[in-house]
Amino acid sequence: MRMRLVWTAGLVACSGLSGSVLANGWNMPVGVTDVSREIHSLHMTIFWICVVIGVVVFGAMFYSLFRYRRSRGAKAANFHEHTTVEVIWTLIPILILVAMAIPATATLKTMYDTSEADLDVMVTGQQWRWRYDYLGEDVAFTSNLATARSQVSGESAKQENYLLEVDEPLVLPVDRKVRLLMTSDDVIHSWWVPDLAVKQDAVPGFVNENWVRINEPGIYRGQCAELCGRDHAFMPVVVKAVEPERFDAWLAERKEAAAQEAMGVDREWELDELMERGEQVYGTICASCHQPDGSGSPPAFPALAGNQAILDDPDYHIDTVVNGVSGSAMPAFRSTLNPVELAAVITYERNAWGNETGEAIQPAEIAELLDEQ
Amino acid sequence: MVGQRSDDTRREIRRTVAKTLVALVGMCVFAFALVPLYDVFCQVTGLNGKTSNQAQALAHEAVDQDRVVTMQFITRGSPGLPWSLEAHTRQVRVHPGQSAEVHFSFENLGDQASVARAVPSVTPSQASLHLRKLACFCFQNQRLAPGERFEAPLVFQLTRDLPADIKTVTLVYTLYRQDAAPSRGKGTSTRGGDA
Amino acid sequence: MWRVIKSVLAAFFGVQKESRRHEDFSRGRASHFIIAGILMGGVLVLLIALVASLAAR
Amino acid sequence: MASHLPPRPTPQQHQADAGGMAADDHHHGPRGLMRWLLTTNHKEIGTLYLIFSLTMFFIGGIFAMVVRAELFQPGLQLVQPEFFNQMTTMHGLIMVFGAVMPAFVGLANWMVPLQIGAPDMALPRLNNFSFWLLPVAFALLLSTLVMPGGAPNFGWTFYAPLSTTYAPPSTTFFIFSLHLAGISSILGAINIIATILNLRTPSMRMMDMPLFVWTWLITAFLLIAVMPVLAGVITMMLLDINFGTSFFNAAGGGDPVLFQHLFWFFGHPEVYIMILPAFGIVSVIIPTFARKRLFGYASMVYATASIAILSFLVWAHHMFVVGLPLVAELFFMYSTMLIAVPTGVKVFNWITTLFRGSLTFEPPMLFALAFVVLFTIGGFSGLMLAISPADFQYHDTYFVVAHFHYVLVPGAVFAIMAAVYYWLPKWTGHYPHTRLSQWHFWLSVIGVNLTFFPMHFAGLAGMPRRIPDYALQFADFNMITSIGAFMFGASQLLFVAVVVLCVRRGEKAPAKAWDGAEDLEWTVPSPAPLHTFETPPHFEPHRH
Repeated sequence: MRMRLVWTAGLVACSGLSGSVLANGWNMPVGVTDVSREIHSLHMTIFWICVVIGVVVFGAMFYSLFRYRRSRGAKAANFHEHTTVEVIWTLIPILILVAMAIPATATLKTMYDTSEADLDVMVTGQQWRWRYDYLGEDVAFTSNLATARSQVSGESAKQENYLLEVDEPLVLPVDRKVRLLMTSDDVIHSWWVPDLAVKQDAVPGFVNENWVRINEPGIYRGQCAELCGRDHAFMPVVVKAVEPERFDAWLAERKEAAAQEAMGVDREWELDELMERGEQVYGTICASCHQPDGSGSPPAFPALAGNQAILDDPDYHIDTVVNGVSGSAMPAFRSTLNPVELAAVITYERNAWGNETGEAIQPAEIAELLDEQ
Repeated sequence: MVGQRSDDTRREIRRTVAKTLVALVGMCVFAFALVPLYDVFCQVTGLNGKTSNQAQALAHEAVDQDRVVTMQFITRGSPGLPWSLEAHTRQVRVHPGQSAEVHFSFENLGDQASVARAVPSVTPSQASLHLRKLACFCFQNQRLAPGERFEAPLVFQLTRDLPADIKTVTLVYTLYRQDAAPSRGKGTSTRGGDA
Repeated sequence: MWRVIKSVLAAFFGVQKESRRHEDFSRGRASHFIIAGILMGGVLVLLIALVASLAAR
Repeated sequence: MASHLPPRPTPQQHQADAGGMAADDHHHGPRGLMRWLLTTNHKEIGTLYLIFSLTMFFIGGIFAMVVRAELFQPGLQLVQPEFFNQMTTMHGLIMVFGAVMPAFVGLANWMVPLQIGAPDMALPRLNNFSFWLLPVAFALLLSTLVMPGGAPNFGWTFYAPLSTTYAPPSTTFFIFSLHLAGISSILGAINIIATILNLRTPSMRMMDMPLFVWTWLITAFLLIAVMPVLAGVITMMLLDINFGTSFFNAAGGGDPVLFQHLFWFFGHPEVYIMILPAFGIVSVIIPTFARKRLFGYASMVYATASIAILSFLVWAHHMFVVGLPLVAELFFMYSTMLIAVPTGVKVFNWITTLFRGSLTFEPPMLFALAFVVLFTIGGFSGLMLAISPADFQYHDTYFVVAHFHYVLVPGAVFAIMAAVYYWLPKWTGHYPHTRLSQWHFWLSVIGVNLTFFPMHFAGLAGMPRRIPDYALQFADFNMITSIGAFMFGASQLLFVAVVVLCVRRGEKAPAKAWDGAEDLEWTVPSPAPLHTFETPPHFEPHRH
């Protein structure tokens, strides 16, 4: 008797908890695309099918547990086979599964139809950031975690979008079909935004595709879903969906800004200016491996503070940052950072944390190097 | 007790063990055979979007004037290789059955000679079955002296049996260094660089 | 032969009568069942592949 | 069968015997440590396996506790991400290869000869060797924790190229240790097959075997079929890492996705290797405490075979988002749905066995019943994961973590515990302490659900797996999960207490310790003497 009470209470508590939890937004999000809605409805359908089967099966089980206890004087019957019953309870699940497979197949076919996209975006996973190329538009940028390290370590309070905020989100137009091409520079990553129901692995050397047509403007957040090394938890995805007109304006603005930054290459930069810009770049790009204080985490990530190899030889330093180190965790930044950013971050590394070379590496120098090298 | 087994039993056991060992060896062979099998399977089904690494002959067939397919070209570099690879044409529109030629240029921006190869990948992956490359720089390694520039054509054809729902085919080339074998496995201590 | 096929089918289906099973194990040879099982496995693969490719149209 | 031979070997027979070191020698042979090192007795080796498995269960458990402690609240408090990744990886590897698999092998060593009326395993010296490979393998694996660059940190699924090009130097040792563990499993499987096929007491036919024996026979075949594939894939990794090949490296014409195909071709049958013997255990325990024959014995055997065959056809459902073509996606969705059917048949059969029985709830029964309920919940989430479009949302989230932990913890692990409680009287001659066992059961059940149920919600809400730090909206559920995990972890100390106590003292158990138990092991005294069934016992068929 006591046991039945415990079981019943447990069951009621569980179902009550799940009910309230599902109602409170702990379920899969409905999302903002037609596909995400379809997936959500598939999810809810199969969920309720499972609940119904569960109630029947567990109902029969707990009835037996209660009814046929020896302490209530139950005598064991002596049957052990019934082919008809067995065939029936094999056929019923098959029918349920077929019924489930039909809508699932339809949805899957929609998800695989990447044809006739209005915009192509190439998404490249890198340890540990995302790079977005608007194909054919000459707009490309990397998107880094924007949450301060002090929030991670607990030195400052965690803000609302802790670990789900980036310096530059992927901007996409609503009501247009966007094809997403996925690849990776190093290990396998997986680009995932729950509200868009897009999750696709980014495989080095191979290209995958997926697509999205967002119905409502807004900011949608997600994360890398495939274990990709140390900072797997720290490479979020943020998509900002805007009206098509605003998107076109944004794209034009980005092209303009890129041109502006290119202009900055030609002028002479002050050391302080470079240090300021460099600190910013270092914080988003380098600090995750080489640490905010330049101490690195040897042997994988060498210290930069007091590193004589780079301090004695500026060319070696520049080459390492620009071209990376083959077969190591050090990527080439020639295509992801512009000359101003490269010059600034190298200058910063040569003058921060007790490194006092006093040298300012000029953007023009880097630009020249990139051009001629 | 082991000691009291009859000869019959021992023979039976030996026979069973022999059979399982045969199965075991068979599975070991099968495990390694899976690698070429996978390649064959991919070539037959276009599973992973890999294209043939040998020049193929032009399929002589009438050009399908009613269909237009957009062929996109994307080029990517890789860390530690100071090369650039550029497609002169970002995309071309072709009819299935028609052959077309596009040009790419390689440039070694580094101060040392190096060897690399452009590794292709096609999406949607099924399109790789219908993409015939008559000439391609991707069939062999390229060696470039410091500062050397090299232009190379890609001649290709999308055959008419390309599934009707494919309207855009994207061909991505990723440059991979081939000479200095990456220091894989030698440990993290050799990785990381200095900046 | 037919008996073997029927038994293997039953195995795939997962339901079998006790009497049948007694028959299988007293009369059949294990190797027959294993070979038939592998063959039927192949048939099953082809069958699912067929359904999948039809559905993908 | 050698039923008519005298029980003691003559010296000549002894020498000629393939199994040379007859267990009888122990009375005069080495003592102390050497005795355990050299034993060829199936009961002693079974005990070694079980002790080893329990040790690994606690080591893997400590790693899980580190993971849960770090995830107790958002932010990085205790460990750095690198170490966190090593913990999740080692937890998975040790629990799968060091705890669950050896536990089942240990149970098979103890109980298969007893259940089929055999005097020992077919290949006793090989048996000793396959056990002693394991401590070597896992000492090697654990030693990577103190190597420069740390232990493997790429997840127990070790996807290339994270596990090749980008792996720590210790990866070579990891590969070697997995090779050793794999060889141990294969040798164990060969031994079990040879034992079951050749050493049954003459009057026991295949169709009379207890289901634990049946499921282990099928599991052993699965092991022989897939362990070589695992060995192959890690050998390819070794070549890629140390000898410049490019099996999984796109730069040299390889394909990282090939790794996943090969791994899961091994990995999915591996999942069934960890659950089929559990099915067998539950199918033995439920009829005992329902005092009624197992419903649909034949169907159970056939469903097990069916699951084993289908398990080779579903591997890519672990790879729905790697970019498979539509047809492949559909194929693996359909085949995965199909595998739910024989699994369902098993659950229905267990419940029908309970129906109109005469039930009592001793500790083994409690664990077996919890297995049926909680494994079924894991089956439901498995069914949801099979729906490929929905898997695009579930994949690599805590929903998946919840799913496979439901299948493996209250599934495989509870079945192992049920088996231990069920056979402890036979092993020790004492009943396990009832009160303590009940406490252990209830705390475990509550702990397990507190740990793994909230994971479903965290996953659905968007929490990826294998992350050391998470966004704030996942905080509440992670805290509940961590509390549950600590509770579950701590309550396993009770399990040790029960076992130790049971070895030393307790209510004396008769030969037939459970009144509804039918199989042959209950015809030998409790505790089972070192040597049993030296002459094949009489077996009454048609008891199933």
